[in-house]
Amino acid sequence: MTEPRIGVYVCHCGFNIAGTVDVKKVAEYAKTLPNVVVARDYVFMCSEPGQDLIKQDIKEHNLNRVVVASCSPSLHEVTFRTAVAEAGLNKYLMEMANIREHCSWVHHDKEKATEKAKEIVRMAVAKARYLDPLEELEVKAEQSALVLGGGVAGLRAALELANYGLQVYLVEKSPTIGGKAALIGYVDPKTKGAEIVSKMFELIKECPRIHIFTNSELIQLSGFAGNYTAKIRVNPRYVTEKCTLCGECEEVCPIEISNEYNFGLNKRKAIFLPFNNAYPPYYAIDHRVCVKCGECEKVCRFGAINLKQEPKIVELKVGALVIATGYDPYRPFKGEYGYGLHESIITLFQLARMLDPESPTKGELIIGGKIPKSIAFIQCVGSRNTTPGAKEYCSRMCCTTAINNAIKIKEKYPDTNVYIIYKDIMTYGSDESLYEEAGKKLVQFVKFEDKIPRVLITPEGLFIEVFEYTIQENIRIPVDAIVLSIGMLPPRDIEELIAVTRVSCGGEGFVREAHLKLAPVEAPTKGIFLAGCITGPKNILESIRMGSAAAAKAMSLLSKGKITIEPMIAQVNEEKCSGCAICVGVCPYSAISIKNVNGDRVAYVEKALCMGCGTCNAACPSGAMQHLGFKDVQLLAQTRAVFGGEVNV
Amino acid sequence: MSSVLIVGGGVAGIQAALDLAEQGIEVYLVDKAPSVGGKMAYLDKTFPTLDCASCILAPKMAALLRYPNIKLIMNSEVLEVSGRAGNFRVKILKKPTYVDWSKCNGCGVCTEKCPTKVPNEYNMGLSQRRAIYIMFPQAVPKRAIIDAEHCIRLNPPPKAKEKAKGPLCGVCERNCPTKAIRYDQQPEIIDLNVAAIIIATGMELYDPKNLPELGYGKHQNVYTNLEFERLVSATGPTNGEIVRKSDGKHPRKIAWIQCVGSRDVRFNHYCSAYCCMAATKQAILAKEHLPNVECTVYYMDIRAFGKGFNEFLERAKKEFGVRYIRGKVRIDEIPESKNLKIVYEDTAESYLKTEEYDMVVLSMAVTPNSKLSIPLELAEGGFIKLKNPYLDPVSTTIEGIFVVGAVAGAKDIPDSVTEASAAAARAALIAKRLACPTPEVVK
Amino acid sequence: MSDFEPKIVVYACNWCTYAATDLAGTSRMSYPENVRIIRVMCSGRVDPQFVLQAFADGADGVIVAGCHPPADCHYLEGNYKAYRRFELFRKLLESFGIEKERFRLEWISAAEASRWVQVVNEMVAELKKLGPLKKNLEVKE
Amino acid sequence: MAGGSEFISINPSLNREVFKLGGKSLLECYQCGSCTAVCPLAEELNVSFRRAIRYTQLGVEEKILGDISPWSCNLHGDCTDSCPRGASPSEILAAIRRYQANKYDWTGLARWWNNSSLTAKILTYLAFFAISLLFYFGIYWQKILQFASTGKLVILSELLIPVVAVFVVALVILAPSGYRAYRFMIKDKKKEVGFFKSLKLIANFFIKLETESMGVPHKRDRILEHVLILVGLGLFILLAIIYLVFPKFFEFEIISKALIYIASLSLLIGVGSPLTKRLMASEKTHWYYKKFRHPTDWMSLITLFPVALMALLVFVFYDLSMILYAYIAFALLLIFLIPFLLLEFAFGKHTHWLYKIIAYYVGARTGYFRGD
Repeated sequence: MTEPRIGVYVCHCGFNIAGTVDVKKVAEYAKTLPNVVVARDYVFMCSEPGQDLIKQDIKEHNLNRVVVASCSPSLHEVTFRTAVAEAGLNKYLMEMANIREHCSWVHHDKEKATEKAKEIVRMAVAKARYLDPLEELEVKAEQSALVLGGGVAGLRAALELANYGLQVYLVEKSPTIGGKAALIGYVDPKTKGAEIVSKMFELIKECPRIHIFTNSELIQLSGFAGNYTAKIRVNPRYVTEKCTLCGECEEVCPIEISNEYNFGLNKRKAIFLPFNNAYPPYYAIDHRVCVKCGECEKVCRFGAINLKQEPKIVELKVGALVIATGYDPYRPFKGEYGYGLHESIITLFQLARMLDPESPTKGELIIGGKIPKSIAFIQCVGSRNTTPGAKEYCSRMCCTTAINNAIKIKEKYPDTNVYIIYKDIMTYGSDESLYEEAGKKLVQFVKFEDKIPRVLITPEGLFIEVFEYTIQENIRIPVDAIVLSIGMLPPRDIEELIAVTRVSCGGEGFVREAHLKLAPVEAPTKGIFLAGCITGPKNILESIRMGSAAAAKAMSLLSKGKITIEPMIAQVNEEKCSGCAICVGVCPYSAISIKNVNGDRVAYVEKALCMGCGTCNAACPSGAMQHLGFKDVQLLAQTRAVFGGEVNV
Repeated sequence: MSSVLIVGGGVAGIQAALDLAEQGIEVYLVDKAPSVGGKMAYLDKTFPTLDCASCILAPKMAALLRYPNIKLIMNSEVLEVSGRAGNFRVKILKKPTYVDWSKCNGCGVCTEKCPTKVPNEYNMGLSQRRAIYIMFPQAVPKRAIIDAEHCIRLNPPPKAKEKAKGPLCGVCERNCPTKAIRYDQQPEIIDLNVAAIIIATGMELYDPKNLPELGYGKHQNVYTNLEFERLVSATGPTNGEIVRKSDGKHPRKIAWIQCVGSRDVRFNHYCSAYCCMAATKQAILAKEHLPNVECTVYYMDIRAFGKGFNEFLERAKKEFGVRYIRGKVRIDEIPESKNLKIVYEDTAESYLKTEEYDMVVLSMAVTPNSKLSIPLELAEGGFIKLKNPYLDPVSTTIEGIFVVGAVAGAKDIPDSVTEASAAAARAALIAKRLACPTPEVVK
Repeated sequence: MSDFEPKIVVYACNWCTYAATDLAGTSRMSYPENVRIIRVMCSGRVDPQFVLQAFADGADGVIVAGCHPPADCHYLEGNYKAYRRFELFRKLLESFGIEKERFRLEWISAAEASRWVQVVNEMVAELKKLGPLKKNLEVKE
Repeated sequence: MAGGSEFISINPSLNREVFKLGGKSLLECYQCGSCTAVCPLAEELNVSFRRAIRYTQLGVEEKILGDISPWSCNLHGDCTDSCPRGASPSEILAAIRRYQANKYDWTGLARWWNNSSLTAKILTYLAFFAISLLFYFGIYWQKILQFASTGKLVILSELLIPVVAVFVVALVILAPSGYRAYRFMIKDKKKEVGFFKSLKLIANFFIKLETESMGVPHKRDRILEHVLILVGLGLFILLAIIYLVFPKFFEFEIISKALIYIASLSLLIGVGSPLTKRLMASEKTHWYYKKFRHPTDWMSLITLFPVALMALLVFVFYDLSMILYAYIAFALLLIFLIPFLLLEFAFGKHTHWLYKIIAYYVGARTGYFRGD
């Protein structure tokens, strides 16, 4: 082992670190540490000049280890590794000391923070001494992608990836693609959601490389970026392509449940067509409620129904996964603003669906059996914790959708009084022109602040009591119908998604991106990309844009045909290994097997399968198994360095 | 494999360039400034996570230099574009920097020696720079440039011109260790042939002088939010010290005025989307720098609509004690103390109030840099019009030309970065001849 | 005992707890300086010998923290291995006469920054009550 | 200021009526308060124009009727220049004033008069004019000829009797409306300022008001027009009183003629200039004349203009010694005066001077005037 010559670089990060930690003192202290040849500090280590400091020092002082004391590795480990590699040093001979998130940002006592920063640097230097050069592995990348979720974001990602020439497998849980955008009537005063989705269907039909699996879900994902194997369970549709949409089966079906494709405005049978131009364009049987009485099979003249279909499992080799499973609308509990206690209290999604010409009411505003003379939207239902079950975040889209539909109502029924009872109107960007137009179309805006409005259901009719913020008076507004502008929640089955794909959730329950600005469309795990409302509420335009962006990122990963994998995997020291095979049982990816090398049993790690968790290293009694980058000697050195001790190798 | 032209080197332009380069496509990145970075380079911190702007921007700028297939064309403008998608002929005017950038290594010796001092635009005029300067310490490419207008050698003041016999000054030429100064450098025309173009020219702040009742320019202690950002930034003119222009003291009370030039039929109808959270962020930064400062935000609707925004707002209210008052204001100056008297109606109490502040920050509207030599259709508000927002959310009305970032619509950094990747996806298709430019399938 | 500052070594798994400690930083939460965080890829990587080494060197407390069972672990079951290992290890510690409050095995997800701060505060408070490690180390029969 | 616990009911159709009364951009206002912030009066008067507009938007009837802020608006127009929504608050406040005047009027005829269209108003005006024309010339024609023959201008008290009667009728109509207005405005407000102090407050409020707006050209023109009307009407009323109390004053021909000339000329210009500006509505005239063209605005000028004209013609003809014409002009003056008094004075826009004074009085007495 050549003598370690370590360079330590302490970053000010503007004020973030230098504001609390005395970076000059930390740099001086670092110089006193054994094997440290040069120690500097600079205002932004991650900037071009900062990286140049490292490169020049590596050349001038022929450093063979670099320690960067700055922010968390999750931000700039890649940046500094690449800088070190450009100066000719193996990129894994760089160790980061997190003196920002773990020190200057969380401690305010300048004295103690500086002492702690010194110790964190000492720990990093201790580990750096034992870092060894590692070579990245390259693996062939599958030229295909799996898109989870058939909403507008998923469709856009699928189209984009198909344009690149990849094979795209689109997996959608419900019997039709199109997601919620197809159901929401007017997305803006001129365009209907269904129009957008049908145009996308046409583009998809023409594309041979997109394979659609409806009624299906991803049940297992294994492998790594560039080489995933995905197991899809395709639930039976019980209706084949022969279906001519004649609808006779629907009449005879005895089962009737609330139709989620009209957000509960009307009922549907167990055998049903989700909406008029659904794709794939034929009926489906809801396997959860169908009692298999066989009536539909009997009455179908075209023999399109086959009740004996079984769920089948499909295995796909894909290079990347795009998660676009969208959101679920907030479900107000019974009694929340009177919901469920009066038939004239509906949700925003039901209203938006109602105004769609293809809705059960053919676009007419019929609530509680009549066209309301005055209708009120209550905003922030389920968002910005205005109600007990609500979340703290703003769902971003309810204001614009409510105003869109309010304008539509005023255009169709000019003498209806329309109120929007709001906390803050969130028509950001160019949507502000909608807010203006609503004013011109005589929509009334009533503001509340902390005291949330109350709905009174009285024999004389519905009333809303609001403490009107701008006149600080309790007013009582007589209304015939109330629309609850419900927000967006993470999808109810997000637990299964996490269990299968290993993504993690942020504080709000939506899936967490690797970094909000550095990598907004990538999950922390390499090869998994995110699009649409799965990472948080968005409008249709932003979801579609995110679909394209996710495709672009997936293409950057797969375009070179091969993937470099991080070499932080397990490595066997064959002399020490006694072949006890404890590690074989411990490995979750069964990447370890026992081979005999000239006579004795020795453990063998399959490089491509090992994901680098290091559990085998901890279980190995003899220390033969070492997790590269987190070897025992490295972690012990770091542990001892906490108290200034040394590791004797 | 043909190449792609990106006009504008802000965070969106850089992200698009990196995504394209990652796919092996050749990228020309044109920017009118001497360094990439755009408006984000001015920022100290970004909302809602408060990580420092250069921690996000600097590595991306550094990454630009790592790809051999990214060519930076700085200090230049697009003169003319002709041809069609897949084969655009582009004429670019490269304005002279009067420094040979192949020789200059950004050592900065000349920037210390140059005698002429000029207000530094990077610090919004709050500090001085020399006639020969490097835009900001972390600039990429880190090269010096001579500001011809103020350099007494290139543009000698009339009086001195007659008296002088030969050329004046020349201090920078003498001191340059690599002899990189070229006083005689002429503008050049660069002709490029590209498959697709991505417009990422970003935005400028709306001129606050259009709102006389707020007194920008008349009252000394009224700042725009970008000026305040420079004040609070560690690399700013005062190294992060928040001081008043009039007397250099720390302010005790600061007010932020929202919707200045936005949501106003007299100026811009649109809402600029970023300013409510930017003001909240600046209020928190002010509290961090001056713990006992009082921060107040005058707003119409606080728009905290993005991921993590509402928690950020609640934190500002509860943890940092930032006060939010709903009401539009008028600003008068108190002559002796140069403090500012804000006259407003607190719409909660329907009562006209006046309150005195040491410093007022105006959250300015954005105006898109959409006056380009390319004949693109503009939407309402001067943003570049999207051909079909829902089917192709990054394409302009001209096939093969895409638009991203603030010039397509007021948005914040995460949305601009996402849009940039989306545009990179579309542009890469044309560059790789994978698909003939997607014809509009359905009329 | 009042000015005694316990030193705590923390082994944090990269995907969940380390992300939570970062989130505590970006959310500008504040907690005592006593902790020193060592990053490992998974809580399953933490070898009991590290914990013993830490105590031997004078650590007053050690925390091993990973992702929530049943399904959060990035490597499917690393946290189960850690859970199995350290339940046994706890008994070993008692035989060394080290109070069981000095060792904690915690599950902290990437979003639970406040949980991380709470664990640190609790641990520091308990250790301040217990006092430094060296003093009462007799070998129990 | 904060509302009590009980709930105020709202009348959703209230804002529809205000639309008809000329407040068409009422619901475009999104309650930003910039009108109150930039208004030169608001600081002085401690009123919120925004809240008055809000009451009207929502239809909080019981509050809007007692609100004095619409009456304190002097149409400077700063708010309209600075309104971010282009909702022109001054126009809305004018509509709210018309709505309030309709409600103050106990007979209910004001509502009919103010809401009717311009043609309906002109027709009713002409009808009244025709009636008083026939009445006068029917009864007094002989007397006029007889006086004309004397070659001297003797202002016949008989001719005045019908006008005085109509004036009394108008007062009888107006007085209770004024009292109702006072009751609404004073409701749940306490009188904190003494009577004389409040008069002083009103006085120096006016002085500050005039001096402030003198600086700004378009404001100055409107203030001057108003002053001319006040001078004209004031002098006429004064002369009428003098005539009744001390007729001999008119022997001093020079002074009385000068006074009459001044009165009629100032009234003529005071009414004529806004009328012509509205009719021309050229590019350079201030938006006020282009915006304030509600039928009630027109009628308040149309009904007064002929009165001023005739008053001038009486003495012009007299000086030109065309006595018969002088008398005819005098008769026409009275004939024009009757429909003005009955329609405009009792129900129309001219009631605003009464309600304005009441509003200022209530404002001063209940501490709305800061007066520092």
